[in-house]
Amino acid sequence: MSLIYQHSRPGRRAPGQAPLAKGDTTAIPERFRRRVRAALPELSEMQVVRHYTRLSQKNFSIDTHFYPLGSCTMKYNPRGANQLAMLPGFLARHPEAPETHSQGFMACMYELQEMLKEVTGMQAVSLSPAAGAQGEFAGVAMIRAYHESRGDEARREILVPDAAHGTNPASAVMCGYQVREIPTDANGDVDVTALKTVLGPRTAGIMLTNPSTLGVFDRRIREIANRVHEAGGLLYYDGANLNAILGKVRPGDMGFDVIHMNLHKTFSTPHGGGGPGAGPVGVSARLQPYLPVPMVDRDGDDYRWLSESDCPESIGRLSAFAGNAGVLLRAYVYARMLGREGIPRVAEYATLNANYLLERLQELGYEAAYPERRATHEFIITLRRQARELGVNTMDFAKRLLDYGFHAPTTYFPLLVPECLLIEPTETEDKETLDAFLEVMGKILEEAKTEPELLKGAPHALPVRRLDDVRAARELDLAWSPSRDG
Amino acid sequence: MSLIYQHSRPGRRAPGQAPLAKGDTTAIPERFRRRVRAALPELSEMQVVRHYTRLSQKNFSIDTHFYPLGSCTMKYNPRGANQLAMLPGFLARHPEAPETHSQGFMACMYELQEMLKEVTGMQAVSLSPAAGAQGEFAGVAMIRAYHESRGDEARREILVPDAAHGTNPASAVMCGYQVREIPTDANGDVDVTALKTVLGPRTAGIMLTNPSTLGVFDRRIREIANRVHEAGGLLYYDGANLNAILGKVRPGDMGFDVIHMNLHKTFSTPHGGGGPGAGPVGVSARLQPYLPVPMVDRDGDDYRWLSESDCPESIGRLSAFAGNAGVLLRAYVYARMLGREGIPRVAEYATLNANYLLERLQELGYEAAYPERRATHEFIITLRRQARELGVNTMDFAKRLLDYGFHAPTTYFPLLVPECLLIEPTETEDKETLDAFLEVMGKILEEAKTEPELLKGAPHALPVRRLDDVRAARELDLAWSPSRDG
Amino acid sequence: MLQAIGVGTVEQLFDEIPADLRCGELNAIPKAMSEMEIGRLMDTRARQDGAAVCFIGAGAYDHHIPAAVWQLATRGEFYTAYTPYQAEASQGTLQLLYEYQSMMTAVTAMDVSNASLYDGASALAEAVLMAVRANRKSRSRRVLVPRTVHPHYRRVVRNIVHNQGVELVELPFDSTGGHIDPETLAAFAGEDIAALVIPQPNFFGVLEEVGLLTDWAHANKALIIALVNPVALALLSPPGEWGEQGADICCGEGQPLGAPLSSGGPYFGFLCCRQTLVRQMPGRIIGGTLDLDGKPGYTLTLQAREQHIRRSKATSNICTNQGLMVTAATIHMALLGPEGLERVAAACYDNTAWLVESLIRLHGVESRFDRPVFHERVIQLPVAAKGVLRALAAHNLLAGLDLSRDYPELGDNCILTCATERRTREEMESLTTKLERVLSLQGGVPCQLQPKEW
Amino acid sequence: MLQAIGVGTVEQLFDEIPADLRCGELNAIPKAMSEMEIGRLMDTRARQDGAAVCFIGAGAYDHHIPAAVWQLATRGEFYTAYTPYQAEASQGTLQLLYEYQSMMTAVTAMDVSNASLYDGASALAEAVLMAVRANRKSRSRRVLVPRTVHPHYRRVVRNIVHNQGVELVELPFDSTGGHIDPETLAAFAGEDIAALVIPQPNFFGVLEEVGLLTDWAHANKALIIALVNPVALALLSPPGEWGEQGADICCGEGQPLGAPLSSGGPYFGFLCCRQTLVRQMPGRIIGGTLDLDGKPGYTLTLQAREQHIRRSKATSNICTNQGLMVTAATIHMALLGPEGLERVAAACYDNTAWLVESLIRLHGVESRFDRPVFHERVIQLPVAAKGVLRALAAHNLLAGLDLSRDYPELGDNCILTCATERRTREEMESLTTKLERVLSLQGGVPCQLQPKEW
Ligand SMILES: Cc1ncc(COP(=O)(O)O)c(C=O)c1O
Ligand SMILES: Cc1ncc(COP(=O)(O)O)c(C=O)c1O
Repeated sequence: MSLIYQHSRPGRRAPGQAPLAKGDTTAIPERFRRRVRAALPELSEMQVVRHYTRLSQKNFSIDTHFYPLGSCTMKYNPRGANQLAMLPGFLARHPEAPETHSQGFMACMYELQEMLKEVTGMQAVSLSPAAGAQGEFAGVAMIRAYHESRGDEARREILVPDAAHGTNPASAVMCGYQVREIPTDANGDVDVTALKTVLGPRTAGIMLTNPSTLGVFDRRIREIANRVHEAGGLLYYDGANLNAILGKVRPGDMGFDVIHMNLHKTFSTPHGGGGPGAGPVGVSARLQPYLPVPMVDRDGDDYRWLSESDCPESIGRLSAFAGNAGVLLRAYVYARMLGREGIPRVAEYATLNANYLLERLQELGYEAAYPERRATHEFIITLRRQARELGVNTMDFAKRLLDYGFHAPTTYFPLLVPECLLIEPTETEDKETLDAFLEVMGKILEEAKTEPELLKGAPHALPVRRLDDVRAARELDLAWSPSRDG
Repeated sequence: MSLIYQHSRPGRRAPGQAPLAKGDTTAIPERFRRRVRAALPELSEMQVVRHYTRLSQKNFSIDTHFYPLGSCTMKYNPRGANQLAMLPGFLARHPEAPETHSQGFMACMYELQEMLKEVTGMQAVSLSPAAGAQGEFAGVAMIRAYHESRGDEARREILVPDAAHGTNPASAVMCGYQVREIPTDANGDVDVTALKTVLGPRTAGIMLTNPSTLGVFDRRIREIANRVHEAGGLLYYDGANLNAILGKVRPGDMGFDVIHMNLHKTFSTPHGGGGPGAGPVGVSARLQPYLPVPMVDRDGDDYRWLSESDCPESIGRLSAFAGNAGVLLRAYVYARMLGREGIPRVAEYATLNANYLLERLQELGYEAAYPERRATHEFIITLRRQARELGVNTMDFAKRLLDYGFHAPTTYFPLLVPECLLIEPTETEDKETLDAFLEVMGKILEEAKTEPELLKGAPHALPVRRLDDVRAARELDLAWSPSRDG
Repeated sequence: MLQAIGVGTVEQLFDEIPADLRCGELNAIPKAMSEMEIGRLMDTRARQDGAAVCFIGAGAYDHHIPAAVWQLATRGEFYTAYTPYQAEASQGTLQLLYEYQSMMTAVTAMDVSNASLYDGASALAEAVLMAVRANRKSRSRRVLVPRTVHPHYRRVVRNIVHNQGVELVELPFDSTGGHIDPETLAAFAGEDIAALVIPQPNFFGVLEEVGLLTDWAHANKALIIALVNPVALALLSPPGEWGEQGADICCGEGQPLGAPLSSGGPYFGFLCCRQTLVRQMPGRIIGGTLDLDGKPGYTLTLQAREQHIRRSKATSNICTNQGLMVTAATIHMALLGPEGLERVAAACYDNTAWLVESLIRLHGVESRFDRPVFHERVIQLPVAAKGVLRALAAHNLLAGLDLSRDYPELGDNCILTCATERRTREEMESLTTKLERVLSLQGGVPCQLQPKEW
Repeated sequence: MLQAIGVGTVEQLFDEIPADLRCGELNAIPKAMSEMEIGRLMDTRARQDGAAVCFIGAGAYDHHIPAAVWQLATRGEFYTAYTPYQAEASQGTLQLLYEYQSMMTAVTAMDVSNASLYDGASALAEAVLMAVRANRKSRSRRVLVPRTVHPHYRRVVRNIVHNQGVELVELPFDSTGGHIDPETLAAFAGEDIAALVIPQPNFFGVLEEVGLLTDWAHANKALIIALVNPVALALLSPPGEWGEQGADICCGEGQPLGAPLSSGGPYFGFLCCRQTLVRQMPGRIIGGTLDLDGKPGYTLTLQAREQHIRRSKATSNICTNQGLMVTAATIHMALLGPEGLERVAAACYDNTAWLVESLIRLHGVESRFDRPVFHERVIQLPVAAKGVLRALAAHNLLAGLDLSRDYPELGDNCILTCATERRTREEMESLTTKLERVLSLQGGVPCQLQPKEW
């Protein structure tokens, strides 16, 4: 599709969108002034609307497609949460508005903190991290602050299973830690023997997600927690997979000291093509002093902000204001609509759907990575046999799925399972959709045998054919310039 | 695409959308009660959202396509007007709310009445008709009320040019009139000679649109007006084409006694796939007593409703409340944003675009119906030669245009021009779009000569191929039933 | 572009307009405003009006509308499309309308539905005209319209149909029950009547004896026009099942299905009928068909009834209808489903019952009619309604509609009150308490709160 | 489904979780609410907060957002898509992000842009880390951060970078000008500095001598990190053109481009740099490429910088960014165009100038710094700001930010005040009048209006 710049013509405008009167700026001294106007496109309002309406139609999305992207929890985002978070009163509130003019917003934030405490089994929650990765940073920074406050400076290592999401090691490094990888055993659990060998006085903590990104629940979590604690380390829970266990088992009860949650996954705020998210952190009592500010406290009927001066040991603030407030409001509405009754149902249906798909895919001839295990909310199949025998790889399967109107599952992650697809159907899909997906998966397996070129050349039915990533990285084209078109 | 019913499964629900508590209705006597629940589809919220999101993508619309549908004025509908008309305060106002709780809304309505008076050159305006056709009904009913109030009962005929929109004769009949058709002369103007022969004591009035639906401005309008008035008849102006003359010439100044406006055309409220519209009527002084109620009057700083008791000679109300209030609010915002300066520009650009297209289409080899005339905001080309020589008709051209991503112009209307396309580009399209359209029109003309089957089989690139209208009318299938799916 | 056309200025393009007709600047129109400026103005005005708690029903009901409804209906592809003349480029709208027709026939238990008329009142007028055309057994143009039909609807019907010589005969209501006593029909036995209109519930909220009335009409060769509230039909017997044979035509106001109150519009009128009457139906109708490849699709059908084909012989002059509102209604019904719609109706029923009980506990406040209602009730106050309503409005409580203008026979003291599912216990209690206070003040002492006349 | 899986109950699916770990009912979570019920609650709460007229800026600005922006950005296809990992099924998002990158490089006059970071403050932190990694000429981890940088930003930067041993050195500001006096840099001449941060305008709204500072840094082998307001850049020299060589990295808060105030988020951080530094850039980057048929398309590129590929060696841990806000910003910039953006900036400039002039006419009210500003000014009151702001807030006027906590050196009387294009003359006059009244009351007499402490 043509770029917005290609519709631009000099002097064209959407005049109603800017002030009609021209402000006088002659008093700005010459040396500060811009000389040439920025090369933004010049368009009528209709051109903009038409361009972006049409452009949007080139996307797959939850509102249009089944999107079983493992670890990403692409479930339906209730439209009510969006509407209510965008009520004019909430949109108009300035982040520095006085507390007298913020009680409505603060009430929501306080109650969200309380609900997240209950759901995770932690002692206290701070909402401000802007996404999962920032939550991880906050969590690991708190672990560091804890050890430092005790003068325990030798603890320089964070342990991370090889199945972990890339943000885990990257966040540990952002906090100045060294990362040690822990292997996974044949059943997908953490290799406890290997773990024991690396635990020690250098261990600051371990980052786990349970169920792991392998789609299995680590049955020895209690033992792991005990061993890490005995070694003087703390346990970090990557809450990206919290959807699987809502109302069933709580990270706090498993022995974790700190957790981040991906509200844009478990609490169903829209992903927006790559964010915004929200990554609140919850902690056990011993980490409470280090929680990032701001937080909301309650004082009788009034809510008040807790900031640096109230929390002298805090790791401080991680964003200019209070994080992604609008996302938090959506999550709040979602949680209130689910309520006590609805929350465990999330885990139940997510798990039911995943196990159903796993079972039926195996019947079709797909190979489960951990066939002995229950699927949690997601599971892994490996196409190593197909890759070996038919010469079609996971990416080919993924692209072919797009042709049939299904978004591909997560590919090649976790890295330790070769040629894998990580499949997460989520609780909001119905059986007919799962069955339609299974039918197509059956068809593609057939095609892989009879017409492998169909897969290798896929997609065929999308706005573009398969894109050349290598070219993109080699011949960098990162911004339009007038010379490009002419 | 599958029907919403085909996703339905017994017992499935979107539970958050209805009250959670079940009201007690046991006191309703048995004989009044429904026995079997209505066969509405049973779905989750996500299924509904996904179904209708995908369904919407099967439409052409102004937000996605050039839509040069003559006489329909498919121009850009500013998003601001929509947003402001849907402010919670406006949406929440009950139509029977007291005036004390309605001053904001009534101020908008009053000012809209005033602006429409100015734009049309009429003495008074009533906003309530729900669309053009209801405006026509109101207008003709006022003509009838006028004659009746003078005891002039013999006037039983309404004259309508053969080029008129179908609503004109239909509205006249709804008001109990007989319709006489007036022919058009070779230049597209009303045939004044023929008109003279039918004018007389039976003439109640004439319904005209000027510029006419032939896309030309009737130059003898003054003479027509004089003759009709001399014969004791009144002149009705079908304002569907007002876009062409905004700020240039006013129906009141041309001698019209009554006009309806299509705010969903000229004042750019969205067409919504077939409405809602708004068809306010304006009148000269002598018809003022008959205007439909309610209207808004101003009394110092306060606004008040005028209803039956204030207007004893009114033709009365035509809808339960005050017509399509939300549409009127959109039109109000649109008019305020255009303002005095912007209003004439509408006519200028609409006319410029139309004349440009007409000129360039003729260069491509298309035949203008009225080659000697200026185009107004729209114009007609006739494909009679192509139909004769190549065996492809207007419908084939129209369907082929769809393949190229352009909505077809109006086809086979007005009825008096054989194999015609009525083309209205509107003022909001840019030159590049017009040029792209011209390029495609050139291509199709070429295809008509070399590959006529391409046209006859068109469309090829849409969600469905050409649909069988005859079958639809013969084997009526007007509602889904469970048996339909087998 | 001017060059291509061969003119020097845009003004030249208007040279066929006689110069003496040309107008000057439109001085009565204010200068252009930016979106920001008009936004500020509209914001202020909307705030001015939007604060009250609404217990008025009377044909427009304050229901919850799921957020998804308008987020979907305002998608550009639905919102900015025209009437689907080019079927292949309009399958979104056409399929949706077909689904709408399917849902409406399900709700009403009728055979077919059109794709909307302007509103409930004009739909009733069209139904009356249709019945007069369609009733082959009757040669009269007389239609019986009960006084229990919404007074505005009766006016609209008269204003529209009197031009075609249709005679409307008013049926009185029973003064204790607030319904049409089937006995009153005895007077018309044997007369040539084209149709009888039956409102269910009627304007007073009261349930009519639809079965008896329908059977009487059919025995007398008159057609039945049912005028119904679609939400009420989740609880009440649908017109297709009234009496032995069911109603012949069914119409009503679609507003309760997803349209905001919005000062009275845009709403939409629905119209359904028996299969045999479909060719007399006004308005757009969508039919399923097949394409060149045999694939199913949807298209406008039976267009030979319509003005753009039949001109002066069309079944109606309607062209633009209320498509977008029907889009919203279709999504609304799909979201609620049969059980959801029933829950809404039951909650309205329950709320109104609760409110009425609470109000009539006040001294001198009574329920005016004794028969079952759906979600509205006529309440009789001990003093004139006008002053009481005004005083309550000053507290941002719109307690109901004053009936004295349209039903002088009920005196000055009656109001029509409604509590939809959106009204909370607190709001209903507040109405009760405030009413008590106002009544005690108005028992002799003139009301303290005197906003200006309305 | 259970049957297909081979279990009897859903509970069995959780049988790998040790039974003693299972939790009971989540009693601290309230019962489920319907959309209607939570709607009522949120409506009340939103109304509670949303009434005030806002003259606070301080990093979040109350601009007009065209209606089309959010109507388009909330289209399901943008709104409910994930990060575009499957490029062929995400061309909508990817092309839009490419267009965003193009617009941001145009506005900043830098070579490349990423596709967003969390917010302005974290973008600055990433820019500091990036500069330390990228500056091959410096071996130090020292970065100069002026005290004229937003105090919250300075805290965030410290909280994020101190773990990696980066040392932040504060530069003082000139007490008359409110800017960084280029002279103060003399003290650092010859020292090994990795980078210098330059805010433009700075936190006080004051314009910095960006050319001189940039040239000093480059002469001293330090990189320049520009921290800018993108709307201001419509009037002010863009970082790519500062001094002889331009800035090396440019970052800032994207909120003024289409994000509502919304209690501080979601906003987005932007980050641009020279072409040569692109491989040190954190965050997503979209690149143009071709498909199998040679047709242009867009895809995530340079992923080897990112955590999902490089894990512990990535340029940052960021994964989810602020995609939807960037969607809005892109549409916002396209609607305004170069001239529209300039008009917005000029209107803000003009309004603030007008407001300041009006305020300083009051007895004892002064403009604290004497140098040119963009759309914010430090105003010095004759009495402590706290009580005055509180009194004005009781009138729903948020007059500005009290600077005493973050800048004790300015005393208790200074506030930072901003008037965007949305503020009207009437609002500014009202602020002036009310301030006058409050000051006269507070000149000795304690304020009458005493809402509770905040
Ligand atoms: C397992 C896991 N951990 C962490 C993250 C990081 O979360 P975010 O993208 O919100 O930064 C993700 C998200 O992709 C994830 O799947
Ligand atoms: C010339 C003309 N007159 C009248 C009408 C009828 O207007 P409406 O569709 O609003 O009833 C139309 C609309 O199509 C029209 O084009």
